[in-house]
Amino acid sequence: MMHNLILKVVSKFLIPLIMLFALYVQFHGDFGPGGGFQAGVIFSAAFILYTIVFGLDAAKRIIPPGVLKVLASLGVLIYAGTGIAGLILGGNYLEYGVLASNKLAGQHIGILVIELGVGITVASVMMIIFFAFAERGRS
Amino acid sequence: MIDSIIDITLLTFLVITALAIIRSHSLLAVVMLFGIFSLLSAGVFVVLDAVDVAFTEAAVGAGISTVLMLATLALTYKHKEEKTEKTPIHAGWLPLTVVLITGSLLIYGTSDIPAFGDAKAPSQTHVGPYYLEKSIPETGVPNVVTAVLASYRGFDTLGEVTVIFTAGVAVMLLIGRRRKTKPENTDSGDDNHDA
Amino acid sequence: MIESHLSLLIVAIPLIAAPVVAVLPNGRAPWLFSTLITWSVFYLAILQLTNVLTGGVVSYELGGWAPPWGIEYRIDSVNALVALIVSGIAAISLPYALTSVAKEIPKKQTSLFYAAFLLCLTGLLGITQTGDIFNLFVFLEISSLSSYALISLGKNRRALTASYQYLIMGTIGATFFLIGVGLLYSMTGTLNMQDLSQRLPEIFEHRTIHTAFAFIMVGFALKLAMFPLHLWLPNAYTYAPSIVTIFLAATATKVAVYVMIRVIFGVFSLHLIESTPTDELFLLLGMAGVIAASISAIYQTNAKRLFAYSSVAQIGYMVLGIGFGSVLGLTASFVHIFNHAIMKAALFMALGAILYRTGSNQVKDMRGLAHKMPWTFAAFVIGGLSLIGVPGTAGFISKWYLVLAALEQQSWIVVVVILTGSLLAVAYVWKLVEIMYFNSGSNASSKTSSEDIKEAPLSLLLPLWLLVIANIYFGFDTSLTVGIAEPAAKMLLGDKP
Amino acid sequence: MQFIIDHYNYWLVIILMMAGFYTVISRSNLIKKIAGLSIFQVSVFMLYISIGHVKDGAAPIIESDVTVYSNPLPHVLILTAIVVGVATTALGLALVVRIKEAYGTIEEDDIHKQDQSL
Repeated sequence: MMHNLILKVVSKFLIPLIMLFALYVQFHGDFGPGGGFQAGVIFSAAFILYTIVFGLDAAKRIIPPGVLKVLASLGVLIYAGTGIAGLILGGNYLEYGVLASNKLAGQHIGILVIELGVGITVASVMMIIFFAFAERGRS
Repeated sequence: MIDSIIDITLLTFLVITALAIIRSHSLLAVVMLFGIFSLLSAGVFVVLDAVDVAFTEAAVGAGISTVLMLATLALTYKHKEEKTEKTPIHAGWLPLTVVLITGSLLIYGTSDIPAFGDAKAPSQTHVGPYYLEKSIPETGVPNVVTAVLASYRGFDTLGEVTVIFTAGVAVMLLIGRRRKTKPENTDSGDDNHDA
Repeated sequence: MIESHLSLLIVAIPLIAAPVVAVLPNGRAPWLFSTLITWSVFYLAILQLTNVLTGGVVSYELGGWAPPWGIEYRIDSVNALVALIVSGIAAISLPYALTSVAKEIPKKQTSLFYAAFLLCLTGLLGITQTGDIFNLFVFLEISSLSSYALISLGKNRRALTASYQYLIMGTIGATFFLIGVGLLYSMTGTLNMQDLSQRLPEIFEHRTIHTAFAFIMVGFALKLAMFPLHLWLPNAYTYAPSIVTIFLAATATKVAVYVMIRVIFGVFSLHLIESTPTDELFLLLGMAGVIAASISAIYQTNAKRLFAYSSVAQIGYMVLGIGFGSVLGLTASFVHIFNHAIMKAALFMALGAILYRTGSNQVKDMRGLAHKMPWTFAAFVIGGLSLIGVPGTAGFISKWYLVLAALEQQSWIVVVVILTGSLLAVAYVWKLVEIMYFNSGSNASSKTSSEDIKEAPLSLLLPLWLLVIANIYFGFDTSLTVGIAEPAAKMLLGDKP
Repeated sequence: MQFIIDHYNYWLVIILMMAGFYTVISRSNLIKKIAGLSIFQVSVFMLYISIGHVKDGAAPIIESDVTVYSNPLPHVLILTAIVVGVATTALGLALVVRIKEAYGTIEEDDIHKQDQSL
């Protein structure tokens, strides 16, 4: 599969499109189906496709596993940290209304930020898991 | 009416797929059928108006889970080896009895559950409608599922992200490092014969 | 600010700490940080308990949304006590972990190990604090997934199969719970426990409610290893690393017992239990569990496995307390949740110390250890006495209340079973004491060379003795245990004259 | 007849659940058990979504010309549950890989035999 030119060319076209779609799903979740979780899964799918076509080493050069671990933690911290921000600004945990002067604007910011946290964690954990399985097969 | 027909058809296909999974001894077939199962159930979710759920189920069940199962198959069987499961040694009557009892209990339990699609069921009149009414004025989000997921029940979602993170930590602990040449399985203190 | 957000911080602090620990460099840093976190959570749990005892029930609205629309944390004396037990055991076991983990877990995995440990703690505390039945499921899964991972880290390959078996049974249990919650939701439209308890009485006669109850009970019976659904527990406890066994044995099943009590008496009610054969079934299974598991314990050749079976028997006592459905019975269950946590943690810590020095927990390898590890042995004996229920130890208090509860309802057979259980406990504890103290003869058969076995290091002995002293202390001073458990039981049975 | 129309969905979902449950508890192959577990879980998700379904309702995305929506709450719960499900599957499969490395087989019966004859 590593030498299949057609596959490589098609993937080079497809992968950016899938990633773009993931971003769309990430930020369009307020209005249509989607959100951080689905976006994360789709984003990781693009990366898994890249790994299958171009090989594990190439994929690891783009995102080293160490970075993925940090990203996975970061996503949880963004989410949980949004809650703490609510506490500091005088609200309850995960109360987004206090994040801005206007309650609705606060909700908007809060939802956007936590969805981002979800997306980052889900995408990186999915990649961690896939890498772990792929790595295991080589040794 | 059309909805009901599609619903019944999809569910019937699902039952057939599930039975095929039980009967099939080829693990590759089981995994592929599982992918089909997930995709069909995503269809059921669409028919039942759960578009977000359908989206997720298609991406996760038919996508990630199936890929992971295939990867596991590749890791646990040799390349050309036939990937078949062995027939269990023990007679199947005990599992069958457990399943029949559980199933009958569920049939009994759902015999006076509110009718399918009933708009006056308690679940449709108590907490649910509040979100439909208040989502826009309170959060400004038209997709009520997102509003509930991210705001009203945002703490559940934090838990969900933590679950995913836990899975990542667990997988790194289990198969994160390179495999040792020889599995370590003779530690003192393990040689008890009882089971 | 801390005061008003106390209930939340107890869960949020370990939750935030876990991802931080995961990215710390391997070595001492993850341990130090986790220790700091668990002790601060323990402090907050003490604060929470005193607050609840003086100020009454605390409700915390997560996200600022009022229940039942948002998720609520609802703290009364019952879950404040359980949170105290869970965080306390975590705080005491972490100092022990430094030495024990360095020996049993590869250094490369330490940061991930402590991350998983904190996640498990987060999950257990989340289950304890929450007043929302679906939120409970989410945190249940956090604790379950992390405990599968922790158990699988045992050095023996059977740790892997034990973990797999636990994963299958645990997930079936969680899914049964989910079915039950779904059925409840279909009949009531709510997920808030308080709201559920108000809406359920009108529809108690519904078959759907009965079925939901049955599924939730079976689900949690699997989780708490209630006889005869305990099959995963002995393997899991035997093959997990010492520190994991200590923590899980002292907390995980206890939290599951707490949830069972909360769901039975706080969501459903005594009325439902008494109008169905549930209470008789609980008494029956409790008695069967006490006897069958105690007998199995006697025949074990691995000391860890022996105490794992003993745990199943002890869970039987807690189930008996639930089965009585009386103030005395529930008091006994609560007190036993507390006492059993400290006695089992102490006993598994002693075994962990022995494993540290001898590399084995086989009964035959423990020959003559009493003379080489006198402090560990003494702690072991006191822990054993507490397990048997000898007066002057914490274990006596819970047995006493359980016997009182049985006498109150004149169920002589239960009294006989409790006493028989204690006698069987004498048998299996004695079996170990005998081999450690009297059987110092030939060590030739044992694979460990006896010469270099020394007393366990102080870092293992101190936490162990702290728990042993607690076992004695709570055998005399019952104001914390019974003093909280009795009013808590009365509160849960509120509608009973 | 009305009774059947009111309940057929639940019955079919129950059959699916039991098919998954049966696969978990009766099979010896560890991968197939995990597949069964997933089927069991997905079917329970269908139970929830069926509970939330309202006849002639629309997906719960607010639009000006729609009046009847399905209940969003079960959808939210199931989104969370799907994530929990995939997390469990991933962990279970990682365990299967390790078991294969340690025992050389992923058949429960064979593993049991090896442990017995140790």
